[in-house]
Amino acid sequence: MDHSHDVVIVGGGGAGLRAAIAVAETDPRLSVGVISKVYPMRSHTVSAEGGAAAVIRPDDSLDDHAYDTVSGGDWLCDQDAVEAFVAEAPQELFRLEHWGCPWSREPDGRIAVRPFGGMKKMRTWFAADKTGFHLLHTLFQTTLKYEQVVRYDEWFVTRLIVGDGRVHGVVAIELRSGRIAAIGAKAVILCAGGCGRVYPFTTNANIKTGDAMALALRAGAPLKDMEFVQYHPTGLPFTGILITEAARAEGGRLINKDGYRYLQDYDLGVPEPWPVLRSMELGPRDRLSQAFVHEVEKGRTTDTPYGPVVHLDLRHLGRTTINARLPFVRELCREYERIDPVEDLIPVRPVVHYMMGGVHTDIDGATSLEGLYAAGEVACVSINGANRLGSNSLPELLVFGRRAGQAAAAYASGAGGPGPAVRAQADDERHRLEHDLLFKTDGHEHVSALRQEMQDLMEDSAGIYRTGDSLAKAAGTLRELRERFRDTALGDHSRTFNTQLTAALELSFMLDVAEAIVACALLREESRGAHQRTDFPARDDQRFLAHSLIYRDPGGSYRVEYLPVTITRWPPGERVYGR
Amino acid sequence: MPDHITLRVTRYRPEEDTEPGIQEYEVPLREEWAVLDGLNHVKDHLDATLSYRWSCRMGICGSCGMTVNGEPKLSCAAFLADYAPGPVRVEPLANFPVIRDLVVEIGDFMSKLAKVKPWIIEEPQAGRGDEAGGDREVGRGGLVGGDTDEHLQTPAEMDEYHQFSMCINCMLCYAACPVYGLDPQFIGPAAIALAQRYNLDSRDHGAAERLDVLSQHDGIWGCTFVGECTRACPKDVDPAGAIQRYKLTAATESLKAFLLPRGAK
Amino acid sequence: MARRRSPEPYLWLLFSAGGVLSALLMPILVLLFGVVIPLGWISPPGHEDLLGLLRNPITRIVLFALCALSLCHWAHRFRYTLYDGLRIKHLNELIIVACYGVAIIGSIMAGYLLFVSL
Amino acid sequence: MTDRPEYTEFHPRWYRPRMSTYWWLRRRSYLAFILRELSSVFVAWFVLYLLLLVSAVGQGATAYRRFLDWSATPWLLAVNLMAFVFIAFHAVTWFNLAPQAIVVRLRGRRVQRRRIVASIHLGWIVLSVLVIWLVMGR
Ligand SMILES: Cc1cc2nc3c(=O)[nH]c(=O)nc-3n(C[C@H](O)[C@H](O)[C@H](O)COP(=O)(O)OP(=O)(O)OC[C@H]3O[C@@H](n4cnc5c(N)ncnc54)[C@H](O)[C@@H]3O)c2cc1C
Ligand code: SF4
Ligand code: F3S
Ligand code: FES
Repeated sequence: MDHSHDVVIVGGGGAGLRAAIAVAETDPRLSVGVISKVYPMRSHTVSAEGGAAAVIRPDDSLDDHAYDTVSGGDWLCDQDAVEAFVAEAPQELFRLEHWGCPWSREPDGRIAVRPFGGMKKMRTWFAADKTGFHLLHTLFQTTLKYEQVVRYDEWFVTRLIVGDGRVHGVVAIELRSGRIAAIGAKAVILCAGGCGRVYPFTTNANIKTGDAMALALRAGAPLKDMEFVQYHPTGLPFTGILITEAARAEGGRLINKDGYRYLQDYDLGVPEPWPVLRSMELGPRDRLSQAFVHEVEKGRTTDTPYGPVVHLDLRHLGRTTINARLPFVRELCREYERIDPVEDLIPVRPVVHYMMGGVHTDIDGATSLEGLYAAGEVACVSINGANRLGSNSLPELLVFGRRAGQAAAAYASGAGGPGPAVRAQADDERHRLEHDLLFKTDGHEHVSALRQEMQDLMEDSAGIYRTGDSLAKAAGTLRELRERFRDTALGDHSRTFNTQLTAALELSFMLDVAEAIVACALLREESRGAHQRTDFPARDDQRFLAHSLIYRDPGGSYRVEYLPVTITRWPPGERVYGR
Repeated sequence: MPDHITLRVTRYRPEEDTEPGIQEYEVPLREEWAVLDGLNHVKDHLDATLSYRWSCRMGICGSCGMTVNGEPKLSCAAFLADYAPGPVRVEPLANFPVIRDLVVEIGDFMSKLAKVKPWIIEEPQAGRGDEAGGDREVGRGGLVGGDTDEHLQTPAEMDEYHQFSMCINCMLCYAACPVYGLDPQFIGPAAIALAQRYNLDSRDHGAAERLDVLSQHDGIWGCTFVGECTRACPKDVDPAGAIQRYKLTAATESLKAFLLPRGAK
Repeated sequence: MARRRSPEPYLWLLFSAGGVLSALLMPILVLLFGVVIPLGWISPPGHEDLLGLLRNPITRIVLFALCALSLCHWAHRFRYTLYDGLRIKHLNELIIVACYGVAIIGSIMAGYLLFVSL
Repeated sequence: MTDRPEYTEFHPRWYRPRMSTYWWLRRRSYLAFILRELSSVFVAWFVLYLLLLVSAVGQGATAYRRFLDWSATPWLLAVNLMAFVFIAFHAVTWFNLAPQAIVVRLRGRRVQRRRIVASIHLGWIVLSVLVIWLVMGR
């Protein structure tokens, strides 16, 4: 073993850092390794804009938050997890406040909250519109004070080491030198974020390639609810940069090419001059994105070189509000679209944003593989169900990052050291990386071309609306792509910071994740939340009030099982918005 | 507008080269394309061996700093059209060792960040009980509003440090600062601005501890107020201002300690 | 906590004070006595008037402060200019002694001229 | 800074660019910086000049006369002209940068940068007029 720790955390984003602090505080004697393929403060949590939900206002209640979450998730949420989540979210956000997060404040110095899509009450804490940025930097800076936390910055994890039915660590490449090392651990927490890059047009950063979803899958741990892919209704064309939901919460309006607030045609309420909670522009993301598709079909959108768009209108908010509440939106529009929302309409279109699904875990972040935990976007504890509500993800990172950290710490305190199988697996992995990828010269396929094909395929067949036929075809094409991937050769054989090697590894991870998405989507013959089948347009609680669990056999074939949804107090009902 | 533009990219392959060389690439020139999009075009279609860092491509993760036509820039926020008709020189960030091509070594910067103790330091005695991550009981449907131990902080108090909390650690300021280039021991603009960010936070009590680190020669005193750091900063952090303000505080603190050897806080 | 006694903060304070004072007073003084009067654009003040002005205690103090602090300003700035511009940091000790030494000697001379010999 | 280990398999050789001694010629703003710093030389020079003046005045009318004649020699005039330019440059840059270094509050509100710069310049002018009046006006 080249390095070893009690707990190893894969990922230095919000979830990973929160977990690291939790381990350090649960048992200061444990050594923690945080491995991240980018410097932690570059993790994608940095991009989150709008805010983090937690009940603090006297007119609000935990039940309200739970109900909004469950109905927003189209009843696919596990309600015990949701109840724990809403109860612990406030204290997590307060803790962040103690660590220095500059939450926006009321004039009297108390935390301010804003409305958010799908939420019945104002409960979204925010740090202007750079919430994720402040949250991540606060966490990162706070972790610096724990000496037992050892960082492996710019190390790329390629494999989990598994033996005797439990996990023993990971194999990772140190990017700057190309050294391939085994990092042993009694417990491993996966916090490697989502996989938006499986699609061509996404708000997600370049690093969001579902690595740990594939790692878990390959190690035998199942993924859950992978068919639920969230499209955010307002992304900038071309770049896919997100215009946060906060823009609508502050009063922004969505209009089509005729200047008409088209959401009123889709059972989302009646237009009022100012934002109404759970109505119109403050409806949930799945419904808004679906409405866009219908507008395109009706020919009421504007065509641009980067596809059809509608417009987000903030002009009536005025310069002062925009500067105070949405400075980053203005900055992004001016920088990347060369328009000023104070005077111009912002062109927007739906864009892939978030994965509701992920590594199947219980309420403490434990996966089905002993010693392996997961938290954050990579995990699926099932609080997001079929559609995540905006501003629930950041508190999720914190609540379940902490829970996973505590559980892993407890497990690691009792677990024994790694067995002899580890060495062999590490050598095996080194051999694979070097001979099948890095130094291989005979191949005909190119990573970037394959990636493009996969992304376009996913958008066409597993987008906002899907059908059985296209999904079945996509499954076949993905298998071909996986075969063709074996025939790639890298043009770059250097060990030093070889980003083509990482791109290839990421592509192989993404192919696995894409297959999981398509396989689950194909089998779920209903429409629920973000999963809309045109051939099965209705929700089917008889057959599908259940999570899909997908396993991958060593041979590479997939198997899907169903797991009942935990219902505690909110039986399935109709999702009602704007009335 | 011509429809192509030339990128003159600095290449350095440590296995073969002892010095960096230059390679030219012709990339499409589009209104929306940033320098980073040009590099991605190169990577995907022309030359897969080019290495550089990027992630968010929305100017917030801080990984894509490069020297573009001699100026330190975020390559995802520097638009090709602004450099037309070209050619555009793309070099690694100045003042850092180069690992490969456009990738620089920033371990030094990372250790400096940690040195200034960038976390809230509480008042010595006033430790709070629940830091260990214990679950505070929150009743079902109950309200958390009244009895939380949140620190109040008025918008005006937040304003004191907010600007200095906007740093994305992109290190453009280090690349712009000649003092850092001449003397890598210098702790540098962003780290000092970060120290100020915490010093000025009404919740923090660690100013004295940080002063010990920063009042050393390689701390604030190395800075001669060149001011380039502030000019280069893409997030209006104004590190130069932070440093000068810090010098004033440090000097008055020293003076106080000198004049009132005991009583000084 | 052991507080390091570094002279830097004091040197910097002197540098800054000198910077302020020289910026406020020097431009007009150079303009008058270095440019305008020598060029004969205006006639020089009479010897008696000037002597009277210089013997005024306030003038003495202000001029002394101006001279002493400006020299500190120079010493500090010049020292760093030598570091940065010429990259001769290895001569550190020598530079420090030379710069601040000159400033001290200059200040003593200024004191002598203004308070003793005038 | 000097050692450059050879490339070994897991030890990439970092290229360490060295800053040229003439780095301040590379960019206009760097040059402005160096000129600003060099203004201190003229500050020191003027202290010397001022002390010579004071000493001349102290020695009597003839010495004062001699000083005035000396000060009108072309080379000295040239030096002093240059000194004026540099010292004025020092003053302007100093005043413009001051508000970056200090935060002024009036009734709890931060005073805008422009305001501070403007009031410093105003004070500067007033003081200069006072000096003229003291020296010439009586
Ligand atoms: C533009 C945008 C705006 C958003 N706004 C909001 C919002 O307002 N409110 C909200 O609640 N949610 C928001 N979200 C969602 C939320 O930000 C993310 O779900 C969340 O930040 C994910 O955090 P994470 O810690 O799970 O992963 P990330 O922050 O993505 O971190 C992943 C980490 O894993 C590491 N990693 C990945 N693969 C590997 C590997 N192979 N080896 C080593 N390390 C690896 C990475 O380096 C990184 O450190 C937003 C998302 C986006 C894209
Ligand atoms: S201060 Fe500005 S330039 Fe320097 S690292 Fe921070 S954001 Fe970048
Ligand atoms: S450029 Fe450098 S010298 Fe100081 S003011 Fe900025 S740190
Ligand atoms: S890619 Fe993140 S700042 Fe440029």
